[in-house]
Amino acid sequence: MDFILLCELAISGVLVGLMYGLIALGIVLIYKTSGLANLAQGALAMAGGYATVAFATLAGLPMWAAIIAALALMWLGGMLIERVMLRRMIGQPVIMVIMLTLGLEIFLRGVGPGLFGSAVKPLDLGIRQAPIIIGDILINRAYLIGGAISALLIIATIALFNSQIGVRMRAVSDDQTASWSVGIRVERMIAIAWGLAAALATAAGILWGSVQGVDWSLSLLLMKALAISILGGLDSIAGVLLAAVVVGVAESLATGILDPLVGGGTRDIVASVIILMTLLVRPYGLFGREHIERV
Amino acid sequence: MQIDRRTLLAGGSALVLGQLPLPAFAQEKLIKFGAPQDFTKVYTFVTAEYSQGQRDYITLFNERGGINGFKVHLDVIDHGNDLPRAIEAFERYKREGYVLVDPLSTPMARGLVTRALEDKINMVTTLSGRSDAADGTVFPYVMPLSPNYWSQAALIIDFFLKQDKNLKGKKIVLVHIDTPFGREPIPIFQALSQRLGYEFQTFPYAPPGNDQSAIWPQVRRARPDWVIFWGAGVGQTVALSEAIRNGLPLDRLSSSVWLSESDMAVVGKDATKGVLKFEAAAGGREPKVIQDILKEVVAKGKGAGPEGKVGTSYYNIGVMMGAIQIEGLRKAFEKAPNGPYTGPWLNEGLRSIANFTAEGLLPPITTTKEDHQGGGRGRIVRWDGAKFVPQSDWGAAYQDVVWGEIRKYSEEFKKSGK
Amino acid sequence: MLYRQAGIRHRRYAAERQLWPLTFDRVLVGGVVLFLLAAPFTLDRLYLGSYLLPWLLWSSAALGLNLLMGGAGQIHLGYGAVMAIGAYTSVHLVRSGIPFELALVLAGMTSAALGIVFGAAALRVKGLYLAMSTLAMQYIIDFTISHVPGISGGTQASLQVPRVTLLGMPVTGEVTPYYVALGLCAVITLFMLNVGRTSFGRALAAIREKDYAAEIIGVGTFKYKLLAFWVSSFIGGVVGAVLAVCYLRIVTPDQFHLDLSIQLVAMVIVGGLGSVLGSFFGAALILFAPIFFNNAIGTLATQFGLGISTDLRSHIPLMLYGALIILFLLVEPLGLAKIYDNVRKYFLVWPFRHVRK
Amino acid sequence: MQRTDSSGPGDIVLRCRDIERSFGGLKALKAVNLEIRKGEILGLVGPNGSGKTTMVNVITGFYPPERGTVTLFGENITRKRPHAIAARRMARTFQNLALFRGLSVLDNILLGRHVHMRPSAIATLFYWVWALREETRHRRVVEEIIDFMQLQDIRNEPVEVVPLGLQKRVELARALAAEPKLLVLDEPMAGMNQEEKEYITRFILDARDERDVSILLIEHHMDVVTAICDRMQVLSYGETIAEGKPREAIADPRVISAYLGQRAAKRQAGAGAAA
Repeated sequence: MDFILLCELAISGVLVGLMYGLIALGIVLIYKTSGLANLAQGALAMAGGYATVAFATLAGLPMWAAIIAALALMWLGGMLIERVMLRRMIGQPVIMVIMLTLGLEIFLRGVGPGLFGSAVKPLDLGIRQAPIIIGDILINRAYLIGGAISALLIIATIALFNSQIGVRMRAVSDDQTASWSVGIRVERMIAIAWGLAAALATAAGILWGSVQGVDWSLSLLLMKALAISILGGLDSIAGVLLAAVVVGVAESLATGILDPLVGGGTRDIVASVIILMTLLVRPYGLFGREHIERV
Repeated sequence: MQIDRRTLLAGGSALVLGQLPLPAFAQEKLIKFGAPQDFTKVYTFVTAEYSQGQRDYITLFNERGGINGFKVHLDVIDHGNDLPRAIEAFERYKREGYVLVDPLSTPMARGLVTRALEDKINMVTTLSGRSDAADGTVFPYVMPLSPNYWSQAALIIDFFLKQDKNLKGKKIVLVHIDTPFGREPIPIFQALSQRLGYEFQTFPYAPPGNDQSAIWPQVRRARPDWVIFWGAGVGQTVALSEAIRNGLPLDRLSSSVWLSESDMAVVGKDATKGVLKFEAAAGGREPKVIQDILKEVVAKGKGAGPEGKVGTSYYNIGVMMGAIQIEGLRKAFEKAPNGPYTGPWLNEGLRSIANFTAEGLLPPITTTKEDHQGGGRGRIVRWDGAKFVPQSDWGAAYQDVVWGEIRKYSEEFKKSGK
Repeated sequence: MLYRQAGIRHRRYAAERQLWPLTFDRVLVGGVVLFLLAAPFTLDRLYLGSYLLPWLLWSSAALGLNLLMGGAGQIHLGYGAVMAIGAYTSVHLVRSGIPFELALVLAGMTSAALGIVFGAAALRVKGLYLAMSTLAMQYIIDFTISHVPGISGGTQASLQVPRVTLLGMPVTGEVTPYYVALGLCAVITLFMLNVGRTSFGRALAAIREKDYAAEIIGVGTFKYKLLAFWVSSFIGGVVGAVLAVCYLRIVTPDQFHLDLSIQLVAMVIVGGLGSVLGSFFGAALILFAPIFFNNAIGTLATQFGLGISTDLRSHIPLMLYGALIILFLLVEPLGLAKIYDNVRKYFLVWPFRHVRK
Repeated sequence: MQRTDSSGPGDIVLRCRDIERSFGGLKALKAVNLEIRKGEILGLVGPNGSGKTTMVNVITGFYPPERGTVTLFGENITRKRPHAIAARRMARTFQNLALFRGLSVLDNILLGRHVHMRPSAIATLFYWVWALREETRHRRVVEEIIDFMQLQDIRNEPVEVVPLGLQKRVELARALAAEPKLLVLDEPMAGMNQEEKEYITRFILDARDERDVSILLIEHHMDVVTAICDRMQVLSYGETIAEGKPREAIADPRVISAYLGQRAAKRQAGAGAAA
């Protein structure tokens, strides 16, 4: 195993991981504010990708306008989902919410391909295909740009959480009743979190769509995003950043090092193994807060 | 929830709707073909176009009056790559006297093998299913009717050999989806590497292949002389994009049969110039049968889908399968015009197709009681930015190796049911 | 009266705890059982083989999962993998010449033994985290099955199920497999009904509701969580084995994917968490809704020549299926069992509507 | 049953020695000693946050203490899991009710019999052969307790629809169903009106007199404690500040200051001196 290959794999792992992280970010945002797990986050990314393609090709908008339109649409969509569905699930067992979001995923997986056709749709952001070569190391341009944008968005979200509105959202995540009593509009904060999560999913959908084309398989990014959010801690936004890099690099190196040994695509289960290990060793993730149960 | 009239009404009407009888064709005699296919899950990349071609050809056939007063009814339904649904469709077809089933999905074809054999219903496994089903003595009712993956692999290697004159010391790598389908061609590549002296290496990626970021840097560092990428749908477009992004020479890159014009459009029509693939049926609108369909079906507004798709690779594969199925039907009528019109009856026909080319769409297909593959012929084509251009004549390669594998696995199936 | 509670007096505790105290319910259950027993003689083979048989099997699996999710409150998103273990174990055993009766038990044991590993995660975490860890294990088991040729059957990755006999009867055609499934389903159903009235079931319910309070009254949560996983996985393994032998007849790795697990969870929830009857309703709905929508839309499209694209036509059932799950959770989170119960109560207390709870 | 009024060492039901436990930096219990003798009702009182519930949690096995030992009937149970302790005939009720929603009152009380039953999946499958007789036998015991606690009318109601005061009674019934030798009651009268309090008080006394059980009672209501407890122990900031007969203990100036603040204590002391 040569060193340069390792470097290349590590770099692409970091970049791809950050792109996964964008989806994980939405999961963490929603969990942090409302305590619900959104397993439809991958499907939201897919829907965002489809929306962008639809605005660009069917409505004939230029790409930048299509992106803005899709972001806006999905923001509203996210808030609508919260308003119509999730708000009614408060107080229901966890499994109900899990099933609801899985139902949503099934539904969205029908809508996108059903309306726009099931063949892979191109989504061209105008990123050139030619590789960047530094020394002997090749860097994949598409992932470099995608990873950079993802990192920026993640950092921007962390910054947002330190701003005034962020403080309110954090308060909501700490204690809904207490936030209510000091005049924070809890419902609005949760709705904003959903809107933001859907918009972030759309951003991820667009980036991934430009890398792989838009089709139903975008919804499969969920598993990686789950691994990241669990590793980082479901209620830690900053955790996403580090966990994304860890998961990305682990997957990349597993492909490079383990695959030749076992003769199979181990990448498939890296995310699963990370989830399992995290839950067994440190259930609340690297940066998550442990909840102590009171009797 | 409160029970009220609305709930009851909704439930009741839903119950009634699902059980409507088959569409009543005007007192025509029908031969029934079933096409439970995957429109919603894994095979979405091909099914819509394939089905369009298949239906258009059958419409053409029916428009021209059918055969012996019979027309063909093709029932198209989604099985979503879910076995209970495929089984339900199969059993329904069995009951309603269908003589042929075309599931177009490797897992479904595998799952239905025992039923097809027991119930004597012809199961067409176009470019899918078990490769060893080519052995008609073991799988009398399973009909690949198209070059299996082993034949495709052999032809691809044969093409490389013709280009380089000698493969000794060359390196060929296979980037494949990590499923039984992706792993299937490996024995052929290995067998041929012993015979031809090339070095062979594999790179599996996780299904469905939407993320291959860590594979291609390794492929690049392996410095291969030829790269074969073996997947389907999104795995193919991603493989292509990644090959480009990693700066691999595209004219030394070949795919199996599952690469289409729309894949090229996704990655970029010009960016993908030079890519090779295996072809089982001629693409484009030039073949006479496609022209006929355009004139007699599409122009009359009876086309099964958007006109723009007519003549694409997968559409033509659909036409090819429609044509071969109908040819089998013709042969069955030749042999026994008065029926009984059952699975075994059609089986006789499907197994005696001789030199059928569908008026130039296909390489000559000849099936026998032993050979359900039809000869394993195909050719290699190259993408020129607008269409796939043939690089070789129709032909088959290393059928001795291919049949060696076929016999090995069909024997195993016969002996131990693997 | 047939359908009244009034006037029924119990003199023994056993009588009060019987399964169906109402005459009406007993008649209904008897009728259903009779219908199921007579089905092979009265019903078309199609309905027997591709509706009733899978329905019984999926209901059995849903019941096994319901013991864990509804009974003990432990989420399991990897039940498909548990069934896969049972299916593969039994098929390998049967192929190596071990009698089917024994293979069934061993399949259950193997599933249970590996199912405990899922359960071990449950001791560390609960709720969402447990869902995640079982999900991860589903992937890992899928991966193992499809990547170990010795398990999956090599290059073709399929294993035909040889003809087997159960208690001397060859399990072929439609009738015998149907009775095997019916027998299995009956045993599991009785077990699940009894869970509702024994100390075992109460202990699980205690863990489900408040595990710390369960501890304090003497229920070892550690032991009982594992036991719940054990029993549930055992059921899953046996159902997986019967599924392979009686219905699928050939096993391939794709048959037990995450989709199956999600399908089963949907059955349990749409049917009603913890409800035995609900598992049957849920299995019917989730199993047949896609087929039904598909056939209905297909018929509509050809009958009335709906001018919609193939893509849309084939995806509408998927949307309806997703929407159905969402609607159920929003409108009646307690599932079909609750709806049935509402109807039943309506008649039970009629004409005194105000007595309804 | 007749109460024996001796206090030999064999009659110690529960003995806690030097119990220490902290949460984060906060020391919730500092070297607390506690003893319950056979047949007595010991009142454990103290202001909010004085460590009463923590003490109960240590005794019942929820939090293992950092230092110290807990002995039940002469057996060291310090690091045993709660269910193992429950099997040694200790039962408990909770400050904020811990009934099992979704189960009927009857099933909740039957669960109290868990330690006496042999639950098994096989027996469940073969209910008519193996489980039915056992269920019936324990049902008799439970019905007796239902009569004793006067819960006949709500026997088959789901427990969550029962009024709060009755729920407390159901929880007490569940604890009694275990036929405990030691009963730990964590604020059984919280949130009750006078009438309900009187009811519960009577049940507690009857339980002690008729069912041979020693009781550790944690309570806020001083009137109840002084009325029914044999002895009383007062905690403040994790330390025992007074112990003894109820009337004496509440007169202790440290107790008064803990409850009413320093100034009030002085005033009371001054008033006492003047008198």
